[in-house]
Amino acid sequence: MAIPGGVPLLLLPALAVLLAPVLALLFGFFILRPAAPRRTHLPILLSCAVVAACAVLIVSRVYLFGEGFDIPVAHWMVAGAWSVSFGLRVDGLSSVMLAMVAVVGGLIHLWACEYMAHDEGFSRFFLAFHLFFLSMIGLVLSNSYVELYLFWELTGLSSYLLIGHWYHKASARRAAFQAFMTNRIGDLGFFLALLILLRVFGDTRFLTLFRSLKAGAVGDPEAVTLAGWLLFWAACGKSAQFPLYFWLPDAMEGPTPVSALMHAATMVTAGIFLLVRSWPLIGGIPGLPAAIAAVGAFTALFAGVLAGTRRDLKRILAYSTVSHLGIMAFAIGLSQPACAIFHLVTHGFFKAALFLCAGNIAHALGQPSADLDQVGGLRKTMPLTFLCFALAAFSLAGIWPFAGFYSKDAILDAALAAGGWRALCGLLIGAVSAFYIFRMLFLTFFGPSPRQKGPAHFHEPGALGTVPVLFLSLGALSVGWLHNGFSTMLSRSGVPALPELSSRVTLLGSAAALAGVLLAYVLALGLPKWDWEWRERRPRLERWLAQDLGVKPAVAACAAFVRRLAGILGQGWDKNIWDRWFIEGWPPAALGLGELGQELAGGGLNDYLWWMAVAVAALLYGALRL
Amino acid sequence: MSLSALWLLPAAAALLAACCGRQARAVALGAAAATLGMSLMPAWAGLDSLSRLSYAGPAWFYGIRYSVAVDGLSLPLLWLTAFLTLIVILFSWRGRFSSGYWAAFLALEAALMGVFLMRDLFFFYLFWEAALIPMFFIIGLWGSANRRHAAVKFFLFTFAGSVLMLLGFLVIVTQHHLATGVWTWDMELLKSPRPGGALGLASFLALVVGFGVKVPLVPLHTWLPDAHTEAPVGGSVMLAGVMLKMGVYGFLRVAIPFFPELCWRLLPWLGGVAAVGVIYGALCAMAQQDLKRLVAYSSVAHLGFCLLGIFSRTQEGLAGGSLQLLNHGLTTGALFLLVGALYERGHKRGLSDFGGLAGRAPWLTFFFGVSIFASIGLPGLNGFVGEFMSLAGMMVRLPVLALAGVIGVTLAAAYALPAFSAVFLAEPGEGSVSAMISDLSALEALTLAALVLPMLAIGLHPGPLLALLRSGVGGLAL
Amino acid sequence: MTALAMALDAAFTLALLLVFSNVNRWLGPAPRHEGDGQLPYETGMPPIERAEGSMAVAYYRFAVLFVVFDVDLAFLLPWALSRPVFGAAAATAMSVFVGLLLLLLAYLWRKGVLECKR
Amino acid sequence: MSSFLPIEALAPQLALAAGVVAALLAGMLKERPRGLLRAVAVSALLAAALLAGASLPSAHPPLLRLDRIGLCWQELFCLGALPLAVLMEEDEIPVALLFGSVLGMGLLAAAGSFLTLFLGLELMSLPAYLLVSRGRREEEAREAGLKYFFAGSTAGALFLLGMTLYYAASRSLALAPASGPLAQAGLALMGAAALFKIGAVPLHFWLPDAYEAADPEVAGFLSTSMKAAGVLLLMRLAELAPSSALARVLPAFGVMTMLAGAFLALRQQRLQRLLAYSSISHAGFMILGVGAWAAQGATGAGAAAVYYYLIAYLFMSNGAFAFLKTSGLSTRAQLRGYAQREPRLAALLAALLLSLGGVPPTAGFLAKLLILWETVRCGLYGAALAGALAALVSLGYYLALIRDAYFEPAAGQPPPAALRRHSSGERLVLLACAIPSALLGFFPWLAGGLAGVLSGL
Repeated sequence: MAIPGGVPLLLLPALAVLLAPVLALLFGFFILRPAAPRRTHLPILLSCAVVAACAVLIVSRVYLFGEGFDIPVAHWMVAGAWSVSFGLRVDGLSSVMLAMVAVVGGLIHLWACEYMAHDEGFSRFFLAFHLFFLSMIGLVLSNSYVELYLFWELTGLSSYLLIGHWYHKASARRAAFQAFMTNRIGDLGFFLALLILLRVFGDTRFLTLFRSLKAGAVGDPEAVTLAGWLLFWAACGKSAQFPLYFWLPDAMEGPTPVSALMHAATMVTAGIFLLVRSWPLIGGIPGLPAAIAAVGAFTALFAGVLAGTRRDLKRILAYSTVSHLGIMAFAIGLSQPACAIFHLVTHGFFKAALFLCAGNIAHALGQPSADLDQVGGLRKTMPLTFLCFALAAFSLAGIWPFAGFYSKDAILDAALAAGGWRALCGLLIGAVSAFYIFRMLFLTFFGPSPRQKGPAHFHEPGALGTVPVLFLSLGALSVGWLHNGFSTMLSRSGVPALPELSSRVTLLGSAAALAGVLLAYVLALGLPKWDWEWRERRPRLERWLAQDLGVKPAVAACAAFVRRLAGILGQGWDKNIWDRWFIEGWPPAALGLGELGQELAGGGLNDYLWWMAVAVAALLYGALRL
Repeated sequence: MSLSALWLLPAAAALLAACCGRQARAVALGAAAATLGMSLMPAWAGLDSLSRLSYAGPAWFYGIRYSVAVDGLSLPLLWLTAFLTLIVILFSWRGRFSSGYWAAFLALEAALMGVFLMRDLFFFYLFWEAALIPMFFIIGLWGSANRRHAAVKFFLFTFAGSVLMLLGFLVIVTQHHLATGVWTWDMELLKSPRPGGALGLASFLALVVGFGVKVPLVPLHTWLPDAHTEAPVGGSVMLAGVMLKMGVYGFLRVAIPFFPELCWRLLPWLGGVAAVGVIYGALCAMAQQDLKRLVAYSSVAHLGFCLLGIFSRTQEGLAGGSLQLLNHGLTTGALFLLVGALYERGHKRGLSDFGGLAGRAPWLTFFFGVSIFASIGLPGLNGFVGEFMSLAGMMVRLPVLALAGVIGVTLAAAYALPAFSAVFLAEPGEGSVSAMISDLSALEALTLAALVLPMLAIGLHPGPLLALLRSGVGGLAL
Repeated sequence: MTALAMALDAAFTLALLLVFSNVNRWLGPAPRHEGDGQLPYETGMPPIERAEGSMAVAYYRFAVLFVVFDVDLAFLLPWALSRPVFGAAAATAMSVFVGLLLLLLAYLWRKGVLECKR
Repeated sequence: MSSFLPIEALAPQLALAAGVVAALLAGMLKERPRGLLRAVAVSALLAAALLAGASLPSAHPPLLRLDRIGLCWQELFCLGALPLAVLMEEDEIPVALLFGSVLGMGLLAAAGSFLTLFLGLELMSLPAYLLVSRGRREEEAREAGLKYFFAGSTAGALFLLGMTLYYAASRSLALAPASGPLAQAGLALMGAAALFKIGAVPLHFWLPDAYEAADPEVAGFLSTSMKAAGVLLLMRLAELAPSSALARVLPAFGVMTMLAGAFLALRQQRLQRLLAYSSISHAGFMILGVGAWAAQGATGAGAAAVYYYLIAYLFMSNGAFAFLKTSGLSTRAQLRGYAQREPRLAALLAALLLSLGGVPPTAGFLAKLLILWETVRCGLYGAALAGALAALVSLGYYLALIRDAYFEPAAGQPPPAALRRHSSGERLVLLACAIPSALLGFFPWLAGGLAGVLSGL
C-alpha cells in the first residue's frame, strides 16, 4: 500500500511536532537556564501542548482520510553516489506511536512539574527530559534506519543524563553508565545492521528498502538475514529483552517521571517499534519470528516471576515493564505486530499510571522510592491514588472491560491459535502478571500486615499530582475500546490487522487472570507471613532471587573481564613491556655498544698501531683478492 | 595572494616574536589571525579555482623545485592548523610565557602549513621534519614533570620513521630517473612509472612506517602518550590536533597515489593494523588513570577510523576518513584544552584527583560533556559522521574490519563516560583538588565555544565540507 | 710471477729479521743471571747510574738546529754545480732560499734559542 | 722568470709562504700592536684564497696539475683555516705552523705527481702534530701530540711504501692509472694512509685524543681542513682506478666509520671528545660519498655530493668547536642550564647541533641527503640504511646536548673559563658558522621560491 508521495498539508504539523521541542530546548537552555532556572519548564510545557495538538490532528487525519507521506527533508551525508538523508514518514504506525508519546509524555511532563518542584537540578532535569521527548518524536517520525539510529542514540544519551540526574548518588551514576553501555552494546548490532543494509541496498530509507524487498531484488540474502538478527539484537538492548534487560530495574535510580515516561511508556518500547517498523524485513527471515517469540515469552515469564518477589514498589513495576515488553515481543513473534503495537499503547497508559501512583506514594514519604515494608492499608489515606492504581492494575491484569484485556487477549488468541508451548505461555503470562500486580495492590492498599508501618502520615499529592494520574488511568480503562479503529489505522501501514476476539479466548484469559488474582489474595492478605517470615527463613533463596537468578553476577563478571583485559593491554603490555623493552630498550643497547667499543681500544699507542696494522692487512687482502 | 605567504608569514612572525620580548604575545596573535584570514581567502575565491593558486619555482638542483599548491584535501587541513593555532594562542593568553613560547608556536604553524602546501617531495620532507624542532622545544621547555624524556623520545622516534621515509623517497626518485631519465621530485610527475617488484614493496613499506609513526599505527604509537601527557596545553592541542594528521595526509598525498595497486593488494594488512589500532587504543584508554593519557590513547583509536575509511578506497570511505581528520582535530583539541585548564588550576591530571566539578564549574562540565560525546561518536555531533562513513566504506571492502571498527565505537563509550563521571559527577575523594578548580574564564569559554560549534555544524550538515574533501581525495577511489 | 717475487722478498726480509735478533742467543753462552753477571765489566768500579743517562734538553735543540742548517748544504751543492747552466733564475731561487734561512737564524737568535741556559 | 720557477702556478702557496715570513718578522718585534698577528694570519689566508680563485694559470709545471677543481679545493682549505686564524692566541709560532699546514694542503690539491702528493701530505701533517701538542692542557696535549706524530708518521711511511709499489707497476711517478696486483697493493696502502688522515674507524684511534687535547679551534681546523685534505687524497687515489679494490672497499669503510663513530660518541661526557667521535661519524659519510662516487665511474661532476658535504661540514664543525672555545665549557655537566645564562649563544649552539644531526632545514640535512641519494643511486641500499641508522644515533647525542643546554636546570657554578667576556671575533666566527649551517638546507631553492613569492604578491 504505497504512501501517496504528494506533499499534503500534513507535513506542516509533522514539522511543527519536531520544531516545537527544538525551540523550547534552545530557548530554555540559552535564555531561561542562566536567567531564571525555575522557569525552564514553561516553554517546555507549551511545546508539549503544541506537540499534543499536532499529534491529535495527524492521528485524526490519518485515521479519517488515510493521509500519510514519506518525504526526504534534507541531505545529511553525501559522498558521490552514496548518500544518507533526513526525512519524515507519517503513516498509521508512526501516527499511533506519536499520539501515545505525545499524550502520555505531555501528562507526565505536567506531573513532573509538581514532583520535581523543589529539586535543585530542576532546569537541567526538564531540559534533558524534553530532549528525550524530542528524540522519541524524531525516532517515531524518521523515514530511514540511519535517521532512526540518530534519534535512537539520542534517547540513549537522554536516559544517561536522566537516570544519572541525582549524580551525587553513586548508585545513580553506576545505573546511568550501565544503562548507556547496555544500550550501546545493543546499538552495536544496530550500527552493523545499518552498514550491512547500506552495503546491500545502498540506501536505508524504508520506502525504497521494503519496495526492493517485496520485489525480491535482494543482492545478498544471508546479509539481509544477518541484518534482521542484528536489528532484533538492537531491539533486545533497547527494549530490555532477556540477555540485556538488567539495566532497566537499576534505571529506577532516576526520578519517577523518568521511570514513568522513559522506562515504562516510551523509550523502552522503541525496540518494539523498530521490530514492527522493519516487519517486512523481519517477517521474511525464516526462524527469526519464532526466536523473537521464544525470547519474548521467556522474558515475560522470567520478569513476571521476579516482579512477584521484589519489595521495592518501583522495582516491581520495572520488572513488570520487562515482562510486558516480553509480551509485545511474543506478539511480534506470533506474527501479530498489530497486537504488539496495540498492547504497547495500552501498556503505555496503565504502566505510566502505576508509576505515577508509586511516585505519589514515595513523594508522600519524601523518598525517591517506597518499600513494601513502609506502606500498607493506604486506601483510607490516599483514596484517589488507590482508585487510579486499581484501574491500572485491572487493566494490566487484563480483566474484561479494561484496555489491557483487549490487547493482551488478542495476543492470547494468537498464542492459542499457534497452539503448543505458545498457548501455555500465553496463559501462564496472564496469570503471573495478574498475580504480581494484585499482590502489590493488596499489600500496599489493604490492611497493613504486622511488618508494615501503615498509613501513618500519607497524604494525597496536590492537583498537578493527581489530575495526570486520573487521565492516565481513565486512558487505561478506555483505550481498549478503540481497538477496531486501531487495527484499521495499522493495516494502512502494511501491518496485518488485529484478529477478532473469540468468546473461548476471553473465557480462558479471564480464568487465568482470576487465578492469578486469587493466588495474590491468598498470599498477600490471607497469609501475611508469606512475604516476610517464610522468605526470611530461606536466605539462600532470597539472595538468589535478589541476584536475578544469577544474571547480575554474570554481567558483573563480563564487565570485570573487559576491564582486566584493558588493564593487561593498556598498563601491562603497552607501558611495561612493549614501550619499556622494545621501544625504550634501544638507547641503552646503543650505549652498551658504545661501551663495548670503548674497551676495544685503550689509550696506549701500541693498541692504535696494532689496529692500524689490522686495517692495512684487511686493505691489502682486499686489494689482492678482489 | 600567493600560497607561499601562508607559511612565510608565520615563519617571519616567529623570528620577530623571538626577538621582541614582551610584545611577542601580541605579534603571535596578529600573525595567527592573519594566517587564518589568508587561509580562508581561497574559499571565497571559489573552490573550483583552487588549482590557479599553485606556484612552482625554478627547478635548480637534480629536479628539486619549490612548488606549492592547494586542493580539496589541503585546504581544510590548512584551516584546521590556522584555526587551532589561533585557539591555542588565545587559550594561553593569560599564562606568563617567554617570547620563545610564542615564537615556537608560530614556527610550528609555519612548518605545518608548509607540509600541507608543498607539492615537491623534498620540501614536503623538509617541512615534515622541521615541524619536529618547535614541538621538541615546546614539550621540553614548557612541559610538565618528565618533559625532557618525552621530548627526546618524541623527536628520535619520529625522526627514525621519517629517515626511513626519506630513503623511500630517494629510491622512488632514483627509480623514476632510471625509467625516464628525468630528475624530478614533483609529486605529480613521480606517479607515472612506479618502482615495481621487491624495491617497490620495500619503498612502500618504508613510506608506511614513516607515515605510520606519525599516524600513529599501533605498534609505533608509544611516543604519543608520553608526548601528550608531558606537553603543555597548547603543545598537546597542536600535537593531537594537527601533527597526527600529517601521517594520514602523508598516506593520502604520497603513499596511496604512488602505490595504488600495492595499497590495494595489502589492504587486509593495512586495514588490519588500523582496526587493531582502533580496538587497542580503546582498551588501553580504559586502563588509564591519567586524563591526558586517556585522551592520547583515544586519539590512537580515532585515527584508526580515519585509516579504515581511507584504505577502503570507496567514495564514502575516503570522504569519511578525511572528514574524521578534521573532526578529531576539533574534539581532541577541545578535550586537551579542557584537561589543560584543569591541570593549570589543580596541577593534577589523575581521574581520582577531581570530583564533583559539575556543581562547581558548569561551563567546564558542559564543554567537556559535549566534546566527550562528540569523540565517542554520538550521532548529531561530528564524530559520528566521520566514523559512520569510514565504516560504511570499509564494510563494502572487508566486513570483518568494519566489525572491529564498530566494536571500537562501542568501547569508546566504555572509557569516556566513566572518566567523565569520575571527574565531574562523583563526590570529591580525599586528596582531590576540585576545591581549587574555578570555572572557565570568558576568553577560555569563547575559544571552546569556537571549537564546539563546528562540531554540531559538521554533525548535522557535513555536506559542503564533504564535497570539498571529495574534490581532493575523490581521485583515489577504486 | 710478480706475486711470487713479492712473496719471496717478504719471506727473505722476515728470515733476515729473525736471524739477526736471535743469532747471539743461539751461538753465545747461556747468560748467567745471578749476581754480577749483568754488570758490563767484570773489573773496575760499579757504575754510578745507568749508561744511557739523560742529557740536558738544550743539547737536543742544538742537534736539531745543526740538522736544519746542515741539510741546506745538500741543496747548495747541486746549485753550485748547475749555476752556469741556469744563470739568473738559479741565483734568485737560491738567494731566496738562503735568505729565508738567515731570517730563521735571526728569529731564533732574537728568541734566545741559542743561549745555553743551565 | 722562466718556467723553471712556476710563480703563477703556485701563487696561493707563495702567499702563504710570505705569510710565514711576515709572522716570524712580526714575532721578532719587541712591542707589537695587539691584533697584528691575527691580521697577518687572516690577510695571508684571504690572499691565498683569492689567488686560488683568481685565474687558471696556463703553465703546467712538471710536478703540478692545476685545474678548476684543484683551485676550489685550495679555497676550501683556506676557508677552513680562517676560524682558527681568528680565534688563535697571539703567538707567531702557531700562525706559522698554520700557514705551513695550509701550504701543504695546497700542494696536495695541485699535485701532478706522487712526489708532490707525498710532499704535500707530510708538509700538511707535521705542523698539525705541533699545533695539537701546543694545547692549553700541557700534559694531555703533549701526550696526544706524540701519539698523533707516531701514528701520522706510520701512515706517511705506509704512503711511501704504497707509492713505491705503485711506481713499480706504473714505471712513472705521474698520477696515471696503472693496473696489476702491485698497483692494487700500492693503491691499498696509499688508501690506508688517506683513511688514516680522515680518521676512518680502524685507523681512527689517534683522533679523539688529538681533538680533545688540542685547543677547540685547532680541533676545528683539524676536523675541517685536514679531513678535507684526507678526502681529497682519497678522491685522487680513487680517480686513478675507479674500479680498483680500494674503491670497492670504501663503502664498507664508510659504513663502519659512520656507525662506530656514532655509537662511540654516545658515551662521551667531555664535549670535545664527543665532537671528535661525531666528526668520525661524519667522516664515514664522506668516505661513503667517495665510495659511491667511485662506484659511478668517478666522473668530474659526480662528486657534487661530497663537495657539498665538505662545505656544510666546514661550517658546522668549525662552528661547534668555536662555540666550545667561546663558551669555555668542557663537559656535558657544565653545559646544563646554559640556555638560561646565554640565550643567544645557546640558540647558535642549537642551530649547529641540529645541523650536525642532519635535521631539516639545516645544511647538514641536505648534505646527508645528497650522500644517501648518491648511495641509493649506485644501488648500495644496505649502506643507505646504515647511513640512516647512523644519522639517527648521532641525533641521539646531539639532542642530548640540546637537552642539557635547554631543559636541564643549571647544576652548580659555571667553570671559570666560561665567565670571561666573549671577544667580538669569537662571536663573529660563531655567527659566520651558525647562520649558513642553519639555512643552507633549503636556501638554494628557496631563493627561487622567494623570487616567485615576491613576483606573485
